[in-house]
Amino acid sequence: MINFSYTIWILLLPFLMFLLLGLAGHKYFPKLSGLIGTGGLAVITVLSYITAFKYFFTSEKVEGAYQKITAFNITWLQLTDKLHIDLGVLLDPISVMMLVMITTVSLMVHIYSLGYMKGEKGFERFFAFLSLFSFSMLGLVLATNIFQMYIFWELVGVSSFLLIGFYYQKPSAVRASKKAFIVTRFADLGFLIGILILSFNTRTFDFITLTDPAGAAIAQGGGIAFMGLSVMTWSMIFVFMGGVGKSAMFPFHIWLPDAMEGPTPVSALIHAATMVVAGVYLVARMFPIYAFSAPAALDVVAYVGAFSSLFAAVIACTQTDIKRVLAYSTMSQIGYMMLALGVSGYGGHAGLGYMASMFHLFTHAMFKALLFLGAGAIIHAVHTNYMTEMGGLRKYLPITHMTFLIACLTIAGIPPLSGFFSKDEILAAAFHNNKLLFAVEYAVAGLTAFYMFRLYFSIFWGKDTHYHHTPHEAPATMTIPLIVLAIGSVFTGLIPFNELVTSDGKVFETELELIVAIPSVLIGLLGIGIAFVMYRKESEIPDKLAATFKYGYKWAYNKFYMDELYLFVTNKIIFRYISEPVAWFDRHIVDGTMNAIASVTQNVSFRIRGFQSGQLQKYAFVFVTGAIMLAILFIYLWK
Amino acid sequence: MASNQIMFILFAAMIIVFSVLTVTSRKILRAAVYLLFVLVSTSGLYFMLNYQFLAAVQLTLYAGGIVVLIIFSILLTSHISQKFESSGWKKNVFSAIAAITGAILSIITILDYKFSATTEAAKEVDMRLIGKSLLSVDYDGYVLPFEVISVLLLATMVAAIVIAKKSGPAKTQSPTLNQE
Amino acid sequence: MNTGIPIQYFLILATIMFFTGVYGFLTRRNLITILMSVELILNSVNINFLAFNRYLYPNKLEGMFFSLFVIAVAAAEVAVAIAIIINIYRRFTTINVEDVNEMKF
Amino acid sequence: MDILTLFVVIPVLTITGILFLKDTRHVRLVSAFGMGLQLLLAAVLVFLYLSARHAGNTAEMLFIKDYLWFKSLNIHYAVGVDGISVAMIALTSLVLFAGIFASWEIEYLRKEFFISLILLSSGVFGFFISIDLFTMFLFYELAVIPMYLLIGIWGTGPKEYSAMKLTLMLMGGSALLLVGLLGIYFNSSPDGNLLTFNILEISKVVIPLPAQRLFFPLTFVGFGVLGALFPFHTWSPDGHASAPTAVSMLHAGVLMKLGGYGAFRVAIFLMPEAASELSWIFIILTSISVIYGAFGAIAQKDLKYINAYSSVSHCGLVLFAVLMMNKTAMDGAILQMISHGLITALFFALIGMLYGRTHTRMINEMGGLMKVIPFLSVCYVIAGLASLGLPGLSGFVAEMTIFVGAFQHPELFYRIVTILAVSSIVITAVYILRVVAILLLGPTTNEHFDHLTDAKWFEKISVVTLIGSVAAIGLAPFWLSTMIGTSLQPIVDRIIALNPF
Amino acid sequence: MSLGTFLVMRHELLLIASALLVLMAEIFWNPDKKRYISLFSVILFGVITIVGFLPSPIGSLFGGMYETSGTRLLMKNILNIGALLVFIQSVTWLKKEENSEKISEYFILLISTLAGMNFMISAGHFLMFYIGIELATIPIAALAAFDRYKNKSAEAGIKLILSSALSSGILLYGLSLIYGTTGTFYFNEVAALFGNNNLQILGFIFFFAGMAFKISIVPFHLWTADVYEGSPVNITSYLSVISKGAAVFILIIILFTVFPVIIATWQKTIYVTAILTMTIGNLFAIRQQNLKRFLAFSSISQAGYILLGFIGGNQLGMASVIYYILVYIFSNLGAFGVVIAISNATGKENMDDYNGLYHTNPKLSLIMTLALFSLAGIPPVAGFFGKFFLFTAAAQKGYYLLVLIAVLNTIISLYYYLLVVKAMFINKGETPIEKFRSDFPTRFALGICVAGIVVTGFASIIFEVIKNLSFGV
Repeated sequence: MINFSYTIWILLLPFLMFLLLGLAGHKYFPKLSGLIGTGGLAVITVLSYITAFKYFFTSEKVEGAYQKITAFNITWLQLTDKLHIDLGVLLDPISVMMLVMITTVSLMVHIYSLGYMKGEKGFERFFAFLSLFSFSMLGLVLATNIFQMYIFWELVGVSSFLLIGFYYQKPSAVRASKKAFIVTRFADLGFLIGILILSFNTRTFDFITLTDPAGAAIAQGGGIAFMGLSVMTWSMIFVFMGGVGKSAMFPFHIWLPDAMEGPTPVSALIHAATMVVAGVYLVARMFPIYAFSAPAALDVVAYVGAFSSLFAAVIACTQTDIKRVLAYSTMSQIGYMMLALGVSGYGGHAGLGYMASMFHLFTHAMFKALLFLGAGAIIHAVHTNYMTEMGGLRKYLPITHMTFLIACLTIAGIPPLSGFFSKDEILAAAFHNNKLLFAVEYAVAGLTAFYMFRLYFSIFWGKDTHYHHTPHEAPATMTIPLIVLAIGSVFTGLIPFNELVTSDGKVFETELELIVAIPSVLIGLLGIGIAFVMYRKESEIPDKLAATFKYGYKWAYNKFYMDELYLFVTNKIIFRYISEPVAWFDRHIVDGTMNAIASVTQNVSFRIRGFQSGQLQKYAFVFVTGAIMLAILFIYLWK
Repeated sequence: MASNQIMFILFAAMIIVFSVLTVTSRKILRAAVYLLFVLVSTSGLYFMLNYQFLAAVQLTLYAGGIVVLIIFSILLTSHISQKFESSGWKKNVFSAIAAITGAILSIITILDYKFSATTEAAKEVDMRLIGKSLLSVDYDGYVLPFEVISVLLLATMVAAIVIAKKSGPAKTQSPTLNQE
Repeated sequence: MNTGIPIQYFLILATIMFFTGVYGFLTRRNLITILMSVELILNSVNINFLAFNRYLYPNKLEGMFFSLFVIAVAAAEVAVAIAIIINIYRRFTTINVEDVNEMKF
Repeated sequence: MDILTLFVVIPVLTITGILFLKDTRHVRLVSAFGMGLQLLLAAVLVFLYLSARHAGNTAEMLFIKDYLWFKSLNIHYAVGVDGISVAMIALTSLVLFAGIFASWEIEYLRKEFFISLILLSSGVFGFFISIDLFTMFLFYELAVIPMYLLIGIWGTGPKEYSAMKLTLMLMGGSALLLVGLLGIYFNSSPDGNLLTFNILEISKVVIPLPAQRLFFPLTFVGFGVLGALFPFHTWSPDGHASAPTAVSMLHAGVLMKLGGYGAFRVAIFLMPEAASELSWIFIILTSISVIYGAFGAIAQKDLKYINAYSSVSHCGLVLFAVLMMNKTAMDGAILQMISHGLITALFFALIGMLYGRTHTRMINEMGGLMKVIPFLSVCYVIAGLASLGLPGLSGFVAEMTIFVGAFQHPELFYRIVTILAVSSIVITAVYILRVVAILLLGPTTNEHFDHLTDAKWFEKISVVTLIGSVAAIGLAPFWLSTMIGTSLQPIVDRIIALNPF
Repeated sequence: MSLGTFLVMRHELLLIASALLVLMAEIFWNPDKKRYISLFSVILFGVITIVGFLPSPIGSLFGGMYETSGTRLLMKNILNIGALLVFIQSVTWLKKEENSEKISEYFILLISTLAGMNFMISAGHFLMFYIGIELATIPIAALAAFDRYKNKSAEAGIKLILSSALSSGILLYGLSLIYGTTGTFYFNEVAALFGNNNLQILGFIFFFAGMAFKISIVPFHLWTADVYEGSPVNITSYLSVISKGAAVFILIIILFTVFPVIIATWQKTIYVTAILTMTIGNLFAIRQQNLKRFLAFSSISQAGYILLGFIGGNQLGMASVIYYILVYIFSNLGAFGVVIAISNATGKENMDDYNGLYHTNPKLSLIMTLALFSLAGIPPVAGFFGKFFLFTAAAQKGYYLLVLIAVLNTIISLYYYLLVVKAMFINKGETPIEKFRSDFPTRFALGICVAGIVVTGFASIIFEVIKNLSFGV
């Protein structure tokens, strides 16, 4: 057995860095904090790679399956006799895979930020938050139990909140951060309820126990039925709700586009590569339970994923803010991953979807981070987010241009880039399980190619825009990460995921299914072609099209009015129709009652003052009648 | 009808009639005189009940002392012939209701009760017995109240002095004796 | 000597007198007449004491002595009351009870 | 002198010391010294307690001292602590310590202010160390009454109205409580032994069920008023809003905990059967408190009102958990008391400091403070995050323990209600973030704010003490939870023995 | 009369003797020495108070007409303490020019009323009781009218004397019925012969009404406020504390020893009147501006609480009543002491005048606060213990509802007590009472009150002594 206990440092280091930078950075080394943060993360990255290497290549397999290794575990809080929240490190294929992915992207983003954020006010704060985020995200993926995951789940939420609102003087950023936090918080409520129900039924939080296909948790089946579905299904649906929120699936996706108000490196790291896929990771983590105890919940996962990917792709076609396009694209791609999980089975080839999902998660992280960082470089150069104000940038930003193109091709699923392989596996999995979903995803693949190249052409080709000052290529700290990630995007498709990351930890055979692969490549090319026609040069076709599908375009452009719906719910329903009435009720009814008691007392006091009239004879009258009344009462009435 | 019954009815009638007159007469001096009649009739009842000593005390102290005191004070504070207005009918009616209710309640309750006399022999009330009892320190002796009442009377005297005594200059309100 | 007159007659007489006094207390406007009503009340009580003593408990003289002391106390009470009434007259120039109400509520 | 009585004696000595001071400038130094000593003593107590437990002392209460006071009624001055009271004492010392520093700049009648404040605290300490219902009640009222002067004299806004309302409502609660306590007393010995007020002795007998049915609601509501039980919570918003900083801190932070602590230690512990029989009524009321308080907070515009409603919500959770009557939920309730005590004290301290600078508490009149006074703002954000249950800070630990515990209730009704209560965490997030966003973030809205100064040293002491404690509990809840849990065991055992589910 | 008799009756005899001594002094001293009469009286009375505490034989005298026991001695001693405080508080007031001629009368009257109360408490016979009660009332009426030049004082006097005449008339009527049905006035014989028939209950109710008048129990209380307001403050405090206390003492003795047979009836009576008394007293007190009147209504509601100690007819009840009266003496005299001090210094008696008092006279304000808190039953002062024991006594017999009503009433009372506190501490006075320094007697008396308020509660020995001397039905 290999000793993995050093992996706890993967968690501890970023936390310590956060404390260091957060508490002392501002005062003592504001300039150095970037380097310290980046250096720290480099160490972590190295540790992660070592771990991954050791885990995948030197650790023993049992019956050909990768084992789940609890590298470190302490009881943090004992709740009941059986339920206790532990903090620890769990190593299994997906967590190690995530470890590698996160540290890689994170390191790139750190390096990139050294350049991107240079001179910004709050430089050290930025790196402190990044460290906090790294800590949280790593804690999330390494969680040994579902409650630890929830803890770090909340922490990533908060780091995301802090980073989105990094420019805290910008009202839109503040709004966005608030929105992100509250929407995900609402989703997390579901997660928490799911945990409660799950733990009530299974009496454990521990992943290993929970997801052991032969374990008690799964063996006991779905539990009693409640409103037509088994309790287990309910709990898994609730848990999935957390994932929906964090991964910006419909209907909790609305925070993601707004989250682009944060600094671009943050968007790349958190809102493209790592945090947003936490939902996928969550489902993957709980996958055996979904597969065995709550298949209905798994269907929900699939349909939500599919719908979200389509929905987002349609919207992405109409947006002009490049970061927003990328955000919708992210949502769409995560929809893919969800769908893949949703159509997957457990073990062997049935688990193709699972593998595909993880595969796509990995590749997507690379190319989406690349896209965002590229976008960052562009924005850095031209100081605008809107592609309508860009054009012809290929001349000014050659490196960015090349890497961006690679990323676009990757996401469009053009072989032999990595996106092709992972997306192909997903389509294959869908094809085998659910033709309807396959059709949807097939369409989405085309849409993806279209809007990505719409973006690409609008930025780098298109009209020759006049800029205030000539855009220039970003510094090396920013371009090197682009290049590294581009390399990653190209080659990660070659990693044999079917041998490393599978639903049951065992190797299974996959092959390129041409019946799926060829049409998908074709539709990708078709999308690129249309985009080429429409956006290669300035043309009126897009406007015409928009005019033709007036209402459809308008709805899509306005994101199907989801924001307005939410605004309506929050402002009108919660604020106007619940909170204010509650406050009114409290002031006037509850408090009013208390005040009324007081004023009635006062009033009675005033009314009865006539008894004390100052007239001796009235006093005597009361005296006499009082005595007589008492006598009558106690002699004749109440003896 | 025996003579004592007639006497009782006579006294009772006088007491009731003059009592009512006392509390209703609109001339104050007349009221005082009616009160005197009531007190005298009462002493008549005492005689009937064979409490001659008490009847005498009643006549001297009450009829002689208190009524005179009252008449003096009337003379000091009112015009003799002054007729004062009767009080408001509301007050009269309610007071009457209260008084009548009380009376009915008491009478009903009294009539309801079976009185039983003691079986011990009656004591003759002669002056010697009264004197002995009044100075006796034993059971059924009244020396202590007798002494205490003297303190009471002393205190009353002092009290009357306190009220009447002029002392120090008037500060807040000047005396406003009506010198008509 | 009091055969033929049940004790109840005395008691009823005293009760009527008592409540006449109460009525007077409640209605008379002149402080002195109120005082006279008090005398009626006390007298009626004395009648009660004496009737009880004579009819029911003639073996002791408690009722009689009580009456005696009531008379003495009544005298004391009247003395002080009249002193105060005269003082009232000086202060208010009236002894109408309804006017003596500077303090109320 | 035993160590527990010292907790009452030190405040009294401090008050005496202040009384004899000629120079009012030294008042706060003496207060700080006295309360620092108290904090130290609390630390010593925690240490002594833990080492005694470690040494294997398994008695229900430790450091018991018992002096017969009123022999004929068998009233004792009896003190003793278990893990729960130790925790509460530590909380009180912390908040008080911070409170002294938060009111460093009181000018008007400074001497009187500190005297009242410390007097109040001596009531609180006395309450927590008492194991005799009589002394407990005595200290309870002692803690309530200085509030009137503190709010009435040093408060702001409609302070006289608020002070009166607060005092009368709390005394109303204690009126019910008094009847309840007398009922317990006269039923404390069904087999004809000496009647007693001693909690431990009463817990050895079973109060007859009809008596429990009568006196449990009285006792529970009596304490509940102080614990802001719906619909008896309305003293809280006005009271907190009008109170000066340290008083709000101490009141919301500690005094409201007297309610939860009492409800648990007296009402439920001594009358578990009626508690379990009637708990559904109070569960409904408390869940209303939880949700309603949170919604109420959303609509408020005054910072203190927001916090007051939030306290209603969070303290509602305490009573809610207590009523679930299992170990985990109760453990959570105690943790929540401590956590909320610290957090809300922190909030009120910060609000007071902001108010001292901006002279307003209306959120819509403020904005962009983060830029001008970063230290305070960051602390406010931390307080907010703690309040909405961010892991790593104490709120999370407490709430999760409550939710998990409450969800273990065997009856479906209770679990469904738990889910309702859980949903409050979202509403909490809404109002906290709303405030943070409006108040601290965004551009500065008022040019007067551009010249505000950040926290002074004494303010920093106050705030850092509290934040440190919040974080300490949040990061390492295990020892605290265990300390409470061990002490809960006999209580829960008794409850379960009398109420086999 | 033997020495033993003297010792048994020492309270009353000493009081009468001292009244006579003061009278002698008034008559025989030179006018220039008369200013020492106050001092002389107070010292004399101080000696009596101390002598009262010395151990002495107890027993029954005059064939049972005079009875004394540990309980009754205790009651007398408590009254003595209170009266002593009132005496000391009066000294400053008596120095005023308009009172200078009546100092000795003042003391004679007060001492004789106190003697009357002592006789009343020691009564073993209704005649003694009646004479005692009259001796305790009639001179006070004169004292109420003491301020010769104040309309209100005269009005107070007449209201007191006439009301009390009516009430003693009704009481006497009740007594006559009791006599008629039992044939005796001796307490122990009445107790033995008492039945449960209507006429006796009627007699009892009338008797109770007469007593209730003295304690100012609703609906027999209406004279209270006017008389308290009109009388000189010292007399008001005497009335509210000593007179009331004495009446409470004798009522509880009579109820427990003479009327145990009809306990059910008087419990019901007390139940009804207690609720009325507390509530009405409180409701009226809320609106009062004049502090004397305010304290009058407060004392009415206090009487209501005291009735809670009666209702159980238990030993604890009697103990708590006696204890409460002790506490009440200190508390109320503390409050009145402050009112007196301020009234003497400035003539102000209204609540508005007290605005901002704390800033000019902090010590007086603190004493007032302490006294009011004690009246309201706030720990840790004695009033809390007093109330607690009263409620405990009622609860012991299962009167939980009554206790609940009572404690809810204490909230109303807390409200108006706090109004005074508010005036002193919170309100800003436009023309605050100026800073002044009271003379020694006032400070001394207030000091004793404060000590009493603080110590009586904590020193459990006091309650234990009282408890041991008490008895139940």
